[in-house]
Amino acid sequence: MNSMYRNVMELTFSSLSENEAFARIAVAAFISQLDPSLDELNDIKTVVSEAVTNAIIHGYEEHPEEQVYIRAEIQGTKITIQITDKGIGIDDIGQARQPLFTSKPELERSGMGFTIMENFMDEVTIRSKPGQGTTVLLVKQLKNHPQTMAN
Amino acid sequence: MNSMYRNVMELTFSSLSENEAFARIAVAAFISQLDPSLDELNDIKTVVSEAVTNAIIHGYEEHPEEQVYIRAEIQGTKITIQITDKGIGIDDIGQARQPLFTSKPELERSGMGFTIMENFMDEVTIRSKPGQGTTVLLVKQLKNHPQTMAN
Amino acid sequence: MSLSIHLTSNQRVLIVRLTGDLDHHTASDVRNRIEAELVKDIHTHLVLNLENLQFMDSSGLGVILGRYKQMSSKGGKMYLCSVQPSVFKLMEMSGLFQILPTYQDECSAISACEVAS
Amino acid sequence: MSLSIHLTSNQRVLIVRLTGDLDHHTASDVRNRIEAELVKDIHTHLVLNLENLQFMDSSGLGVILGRYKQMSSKGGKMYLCSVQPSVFKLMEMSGLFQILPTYQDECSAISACEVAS
Ligand SMILES: Nc1ncnc2c1ncn2[C@@H]1O[C@H](COP(=O)(O)OP(=O)(O)O)[C@@H](O)[C@H]1O
Ligand SMILES: Nc1ncnc2c1ncn2[C@@H]1O[C@H](COP(=O)(O)OP(=O)(O)O)[C@@H](O)[C@H]1O
Repeated sequence: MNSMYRNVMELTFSSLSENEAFARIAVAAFISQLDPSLDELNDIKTVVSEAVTNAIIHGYEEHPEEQVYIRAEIQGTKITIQITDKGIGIDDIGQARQPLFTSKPELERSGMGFTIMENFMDEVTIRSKPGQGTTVLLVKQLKNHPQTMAN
Repeated sequence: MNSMYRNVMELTFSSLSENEAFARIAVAAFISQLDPSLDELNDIKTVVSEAVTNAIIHGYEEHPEEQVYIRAEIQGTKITIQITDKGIGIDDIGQARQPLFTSKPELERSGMGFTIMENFMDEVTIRSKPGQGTTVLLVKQLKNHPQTMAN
Repeated sequence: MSLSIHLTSNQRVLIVRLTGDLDHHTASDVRNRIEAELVKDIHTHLVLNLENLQFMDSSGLGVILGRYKQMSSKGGKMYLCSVQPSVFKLMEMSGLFQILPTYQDECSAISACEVAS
Repeated sequence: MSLSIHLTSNQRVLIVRLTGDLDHHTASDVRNRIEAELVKDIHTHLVLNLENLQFMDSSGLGVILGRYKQMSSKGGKMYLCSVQPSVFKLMEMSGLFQILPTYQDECSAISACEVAS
């Protein structure tokens, strides 16, 4: 696989909590082509789970008729993942990024979602407008791994 | 889960053979919410693999800039999967459905793709127009399974 | 479906074994099952055995912290045990171990509860 | 990546062990690896060991049938062994066993080749 290699997928699904597992498995399956380490794969599953859960709980306040969008792109060994909702949006992005900040403590949210995304990915960009929705852009450069299976 | 339960996902991806595995794993992960048997899950993975491979090889003749579309819907325990390409289309659908018929014997195709889809699913509908593309509609009613894990 | 929750007891310690994925979708099950058991007022302490937990995100942190606050408010102890590497990484990163000790195995976690009683 | 191909020999029998998924993406690897070995003209027969094949679709049927035709045209035998239930179902449905016998294990398949020689 040379550095010009490019592969794109887009995913849209109902804003239902049962789709959180589906979304992270789908992105992990897409990324698997790059032969990531188990650690890298788990990091990606975790951040996708964080952003999709936020779209469902915060963006759409668990309204099942709404749609969550994911776009994932592979360029060489770089992965770019976008998670988008057309929900309520974020008023104060700086505050939202603070560790332990949550607007829904009554739902036992830990307020660690964005902190985890920042720790596990190389870049985290949040674009949001109140009343219009939120897009979280996640970028990670994978290490190159030797093939582990005899081939 | 009652019979009114409805969940939809849509997937678009580059017409690359490495996405065949991704597509069947993604659909299987989506369907997993219904707690299918291993046999049912394998049937679904197989038919998705058949239709996606056909879109890539026959529809797009392996042109990587093209896009394959999948739409999957769960209604109660019924699964509906649509696989679409905007490729060359099929001239003679009756001939295409014949066991062992293939237009690409030089690629060692077995001509069994549609036969397998028909055997593994309850309904297989092919809509195609030469020069415009092909949609394969697959429907399966899952059996209800007792939960296998103590819960 | 994606998380199986197994409850058992050792004297006054409620032991909860989780198998599968702990995310927002499954977190409420964990809370409900534990609360339904705790209202019976048989147990003073809680041990969460994560040996077979394959995946956890921050929704898992939330439900664990929620149970920790609940146990603490009644003067009980809560410990974790058998945390797998991927889940360990998330917990360490988020500082969970500063308030919630973790043990190698279920036995040690139960013993720690007994010492605390 | 998703299919690993292991080649080994037993006298004039080429043994190919497949681990993972055999689909259109991986089928050409199987064909190329086997052809690269057969041109050396060391082997007369072919045994395909599918014990660790997790998934196969009709592209797999195509590459297997292609190898069968190739072996037959040179008067060699080809046998399958250790086919798992899900792959077995696909092969049975498509009538593959009518031309290609399958054996319980690798040993029996190799012996069958020897008898045929
Ligand atoms: N998609 C979103 N739409 C609206 N608000 C969001 C979204 N994602 C995050 N937020 C806001 O940012 C806060 C912090 O998010 P996060 O760090 O993931 O913690 P948590 O989800 O535990 O609250 C949330 O409590 C919420 O107010
Ligand atoms: N998406 C498609 N676009 C164009 N032609 C198709 C498509 N799918 C199937 N076909 C035609 O139908 C034939 C039979 O398909 P199939 O039964 O899957 O066998 P195979 O893929 O092995 O050729 C193909 O050889 C091709 O001519």
